[in-house]
Amino acid sequence: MREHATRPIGGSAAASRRRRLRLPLGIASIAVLLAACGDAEQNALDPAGPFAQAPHDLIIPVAAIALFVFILVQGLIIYSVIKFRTRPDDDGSLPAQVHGNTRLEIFWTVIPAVILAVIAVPTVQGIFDIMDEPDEDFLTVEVIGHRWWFEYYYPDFDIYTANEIVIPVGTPVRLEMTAADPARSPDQGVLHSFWIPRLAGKQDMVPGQTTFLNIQADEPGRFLGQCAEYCGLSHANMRARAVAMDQADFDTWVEQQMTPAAVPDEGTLAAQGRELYHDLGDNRPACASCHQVWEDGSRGPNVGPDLTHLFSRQEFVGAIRDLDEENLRAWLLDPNSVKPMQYDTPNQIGMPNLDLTDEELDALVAYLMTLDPS
Amino acid sequence: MSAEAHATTLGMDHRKLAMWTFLGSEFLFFGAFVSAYLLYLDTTAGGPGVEIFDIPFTSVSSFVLLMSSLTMVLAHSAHSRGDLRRMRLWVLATAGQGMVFLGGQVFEFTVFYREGLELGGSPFASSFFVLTGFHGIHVFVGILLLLSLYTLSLTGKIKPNQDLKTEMIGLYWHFVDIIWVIIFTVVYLIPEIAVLD
Amino acid sequence: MSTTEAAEATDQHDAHDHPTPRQYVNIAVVLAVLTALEVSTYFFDFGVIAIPLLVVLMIVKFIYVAGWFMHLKFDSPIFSRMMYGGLTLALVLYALTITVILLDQAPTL
Amino acid sequence: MSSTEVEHKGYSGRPRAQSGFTAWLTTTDHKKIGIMYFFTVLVFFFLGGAESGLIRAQLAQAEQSLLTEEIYNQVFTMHGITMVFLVVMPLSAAFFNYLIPLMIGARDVAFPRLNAFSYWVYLFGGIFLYTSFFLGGAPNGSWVGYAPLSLDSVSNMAYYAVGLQILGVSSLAAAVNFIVTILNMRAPGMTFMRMPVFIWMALVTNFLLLFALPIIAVALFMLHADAVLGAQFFNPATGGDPILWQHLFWLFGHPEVYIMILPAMGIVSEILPVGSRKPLFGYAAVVFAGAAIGFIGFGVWAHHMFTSAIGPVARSAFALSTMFIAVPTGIKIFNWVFTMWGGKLRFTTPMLFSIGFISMFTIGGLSGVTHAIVPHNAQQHDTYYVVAHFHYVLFGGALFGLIAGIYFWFPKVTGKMMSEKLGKMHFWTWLLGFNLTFGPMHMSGLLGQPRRTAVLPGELGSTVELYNLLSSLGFVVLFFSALVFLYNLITSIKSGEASGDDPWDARTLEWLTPSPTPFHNFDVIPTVTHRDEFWHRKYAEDESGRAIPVPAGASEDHDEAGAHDEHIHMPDPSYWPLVQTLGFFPLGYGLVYLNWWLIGIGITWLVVGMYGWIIEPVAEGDDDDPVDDQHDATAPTAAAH
Repeated sequence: MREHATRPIGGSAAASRRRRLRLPLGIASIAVLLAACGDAEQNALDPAGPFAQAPHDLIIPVAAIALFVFILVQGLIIYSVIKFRTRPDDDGSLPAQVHGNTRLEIFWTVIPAVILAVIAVPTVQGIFDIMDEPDEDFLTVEVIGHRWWFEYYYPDFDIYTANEIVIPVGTPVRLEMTAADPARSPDQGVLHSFWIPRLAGKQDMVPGQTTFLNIQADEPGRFLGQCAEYCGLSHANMRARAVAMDQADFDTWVEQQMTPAAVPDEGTLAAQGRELYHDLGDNRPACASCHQVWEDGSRGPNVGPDLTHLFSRQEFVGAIRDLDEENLRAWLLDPNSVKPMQYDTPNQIGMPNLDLTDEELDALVAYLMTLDPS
Repeated sequence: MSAEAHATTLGMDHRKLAMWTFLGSEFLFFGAFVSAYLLYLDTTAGGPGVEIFDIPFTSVSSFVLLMSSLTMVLAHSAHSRGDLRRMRLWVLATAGQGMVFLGGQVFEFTVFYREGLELGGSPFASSFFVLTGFHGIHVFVGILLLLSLYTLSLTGKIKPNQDLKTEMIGLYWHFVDIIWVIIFTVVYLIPEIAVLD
Repeated sequence: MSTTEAAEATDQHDAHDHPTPRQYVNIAVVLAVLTALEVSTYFFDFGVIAIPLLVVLMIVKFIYVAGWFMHLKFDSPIFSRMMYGGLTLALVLYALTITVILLDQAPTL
Repeated sequence: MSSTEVEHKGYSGRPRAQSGFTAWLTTTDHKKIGIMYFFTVLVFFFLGGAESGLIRAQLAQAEQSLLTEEIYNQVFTMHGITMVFLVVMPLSAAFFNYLIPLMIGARDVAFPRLNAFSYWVYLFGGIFLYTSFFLGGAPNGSWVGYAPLSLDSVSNMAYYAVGLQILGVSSLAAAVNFIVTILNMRAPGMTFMRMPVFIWMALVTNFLLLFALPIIAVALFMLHADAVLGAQFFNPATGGDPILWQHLFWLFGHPEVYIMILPAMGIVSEILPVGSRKPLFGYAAVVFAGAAIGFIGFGVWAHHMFTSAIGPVARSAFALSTMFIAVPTGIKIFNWVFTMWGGKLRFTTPMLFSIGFISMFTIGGLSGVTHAIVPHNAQQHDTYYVVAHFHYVLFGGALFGLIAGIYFWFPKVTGKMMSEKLGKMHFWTWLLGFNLTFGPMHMSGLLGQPRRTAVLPGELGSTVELYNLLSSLGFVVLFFSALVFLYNLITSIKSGEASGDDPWDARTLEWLTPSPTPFHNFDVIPTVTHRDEFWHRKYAEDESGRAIPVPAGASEDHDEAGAHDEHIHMPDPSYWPLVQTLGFFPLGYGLVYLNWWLIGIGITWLVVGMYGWIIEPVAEGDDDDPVDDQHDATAPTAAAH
């Protein structure tokens, strides 16, 4: 397939699965597709929680009104075009020279104004409902937009993770969001926008400011999203995932994340990898200078994604690739071919090409594969 | 030109109407800079803030600029009476006061720089320098116009009956002056007093 | 040439309506006094009225320069409309902008 | 015209050519300038179209990488900049240039040399922006240039900051020029309420430009200062507020939307009555609705920022003002429809494009209302739904209207007709291609496809992929449609059928002149006694109130021409607008690369050019007081902005 030729590693497994479905569908089934809501989990028309449902409930009647006006206007145009066309037997005289009709004009000034006033009330109501703090108990997660990945921090549990935000089903989650902090990384911070369409509308993330967004999933599942505010080179490769779990699963997940990473046994390949992780030599930047594998002591924020329990996540590289050995090797070997970075530009953002030898690569991958809490 | 001037719909010269149109839009221009400045009054990133202003010094240069409006209007008044000699004198006086004001601004900028207020130091410094700097550029353009007026009246290119040209440059000059009236109060005096309190 | 000059002369609309140089000097004296009053707020404590006073003085000076030196008082009202139209639009738009930005700094609004 | 051949005197003679290449370079004739605007726009339109072709090729299938992310980002940024600043705005300016003097019964604009200046600045600003492709990369921070991304040196946004500033000088000068022309050069008897609707919309548009351009000028200066001089306006590291950029940008950007659509509304308001053989329904309402749209348009800017860092109070306020602006828009749409009602419609190409305008613009307007539903705006914002919306407004709206204008006034400009057969083919393929391209985007946006992404993610699903494929096919249709138009244009210029002076049985003053319009426009400046003056010279009402033709038709004025020996004073050509404007190149590059030598050369060039302009002799020799002398006074100020 073409995309495999041009994109060396291919998309996520979920995406490939869907792509295989595409071919048999074909043009013939357009009508069916137009009616369907589609097969995507990134669909704003298929809300899966109250903060996506409320806007949806608001837009449906408005869309109906818009559709009515659309039919009315287009109907008037089509009727006029047919009824008042110059006929072949026309005598060439001029039609009645009507200059206007004040009563009619007042009518189509007032009616739209009234309709809009009616729409305005629930709109304003909805703005406050969606933005206010949820009434019930909620979980707070801090979200930081980096070029080009999302970082999540759970202040209640002191957990760092990336790309995939894990939330309990049925509980409102209030996101406190900002963009990269220049004190912490070469990324000076640019605007991003956090958007998981099935859970809520989007909200921009602004460096130096905090913005808030409520999300909630009413069913377990994996919800797709992506950065929706243009943020430069790899904006297209900055995806977001929300993984909703039942409360029990969520508690297990939290417990796993709060456990330090296991240190591989001496003498194994993974142990070599762990050493390389801390010191690559040859003046190459060490993984540990930007990433963190928490083994003991305190956890803290870092430049790149937290790797402590890397393999508790399904996807990596801004969630554009499935996390498996093959993809991991390709990524470490040549990051720019997977996701364009700006490490070599004045911005110095992103994953550098570490010029790994085959042995180093084997060892590092072996080590990273051990970072799995299960 | 004259034939057309009489034929205009509103009975006024195109050029004067154009100048007023342009000046109307200039409020939007300076307004945006002033807004940014007001937003960033406290955003000094640890550097100097409004307390750095030397109000007595700025008062003097503001006063000079204000009085240049008087000489400007006297220049126009002289020209409208056909008195080119006196017009030139007042024009030079106006340009001279403009230069004094600009010199004061350059001096003020130098002092501020030495005291640590730099363009790239903080949003406050950026907005202060860019706002007053753009006003300075307007004054500079005004001085160029005045000197051109002076030279062209010597070469006979500007005639005693063409006082519209002096009036136009005057309008521009007065406008630059009233912008400074606003800047002096809003940028210098009020924040300074608020800080002193 | 002479017809042009005649035309030019009548074109200088209503020169006789314009104030005399003496009047201009009087205006300048008023402006000078107002400026002195402005500057005095820096040296003496005017308390709460200092800022409102400064704003009023600024407006008065503005109107004097615009009205007399720029002849708005004597000229076609369309010029005043251009000037105060631009000024009003700028005031409204930027006041709104600042309000919106400041509102956001109070997160609940 | 013997009266335009004049004695030249002084140290630098003025050019005298009325035809040939030099005549175009030195022209101050509003008609020639309008034509130059038009052809320049055509070139940029195909450039911007090529960029959209690249975008559509990349997104035709999921996970494609025909273009790298870097190139894609440059291409979509330049597509936006090109279509907004180098196509739709200047195409409106082409119409303003050609039509304003003719429609108000004047011989030229108020400041002919300034008018030439505007054109050259536009041309060079466009060239300047496009040279960035060869000088290290085009801007890639999107046309909205959001800080702090745009401050970053790898975003090449210094070209954006300087290039748009140059284009702003052009538009500001043109705005002052057209405002003065409309206010001050109307033919005797042409009161405000007798002005054609197009002139009204031109007046409103130019006031919007006048008041909106200084705001973007400030924003761009701040951006430039931040990106090149190290200032801190938008840098969050020292407390700068990136949201300030958004406010300033949209304070300009929303009026800009109306700057782009109002001229097209004006054009359609002229064509529909002619095509329906009926006066415009509710002239006053259409005019006031247009003015209201323009000025309410200043108060809705933050609706572009509903998902940005603004609070619920601001969101509510701007939701209300945004809904409010739908009311005058609705008035216009109904008035246009009722202009057709009860008429005798002739489906000429301009009429088809006008009807297409109403229909497509209605769709764009309705999707606009859905944006005002703020909670759901958070789902629509920055997705292809929004892309669909503004293309329905700017392409289905502005561009349809402007194309209608091209077909309508082509005979006026050339004295020839464009082929109706090809014109209709153009219309139907254009309508089909347009809806095929942008219709599916509504759906792909709601299904989760964000805009400005270099890759269409396969995970969005096959439905979204199908919609994208349809959009890309639509582009192909549009491309062939555009070729049909181009072919029609070229062959009609060469060998179109002669049109006669009044091929459409039109209503407004420009048709009073012969086609193509002579250099001096009107032999005699007409005296206006009616709205739709020209129509009233052709038709009178009989005792039962029905309109009947006046036998003499419109010919009386042409007959009279010989009898008049009035001295017609036409503006002289000049080298200076072109020569002075070249100074923007050194200045522009100097500002981008912060080279003080180049900046110095550029400023000196502009100032010297200004003096050349001032002391240029006036050919007539009646006084050495150039008509547009005043603008020499504002030119340096404008240049300084």
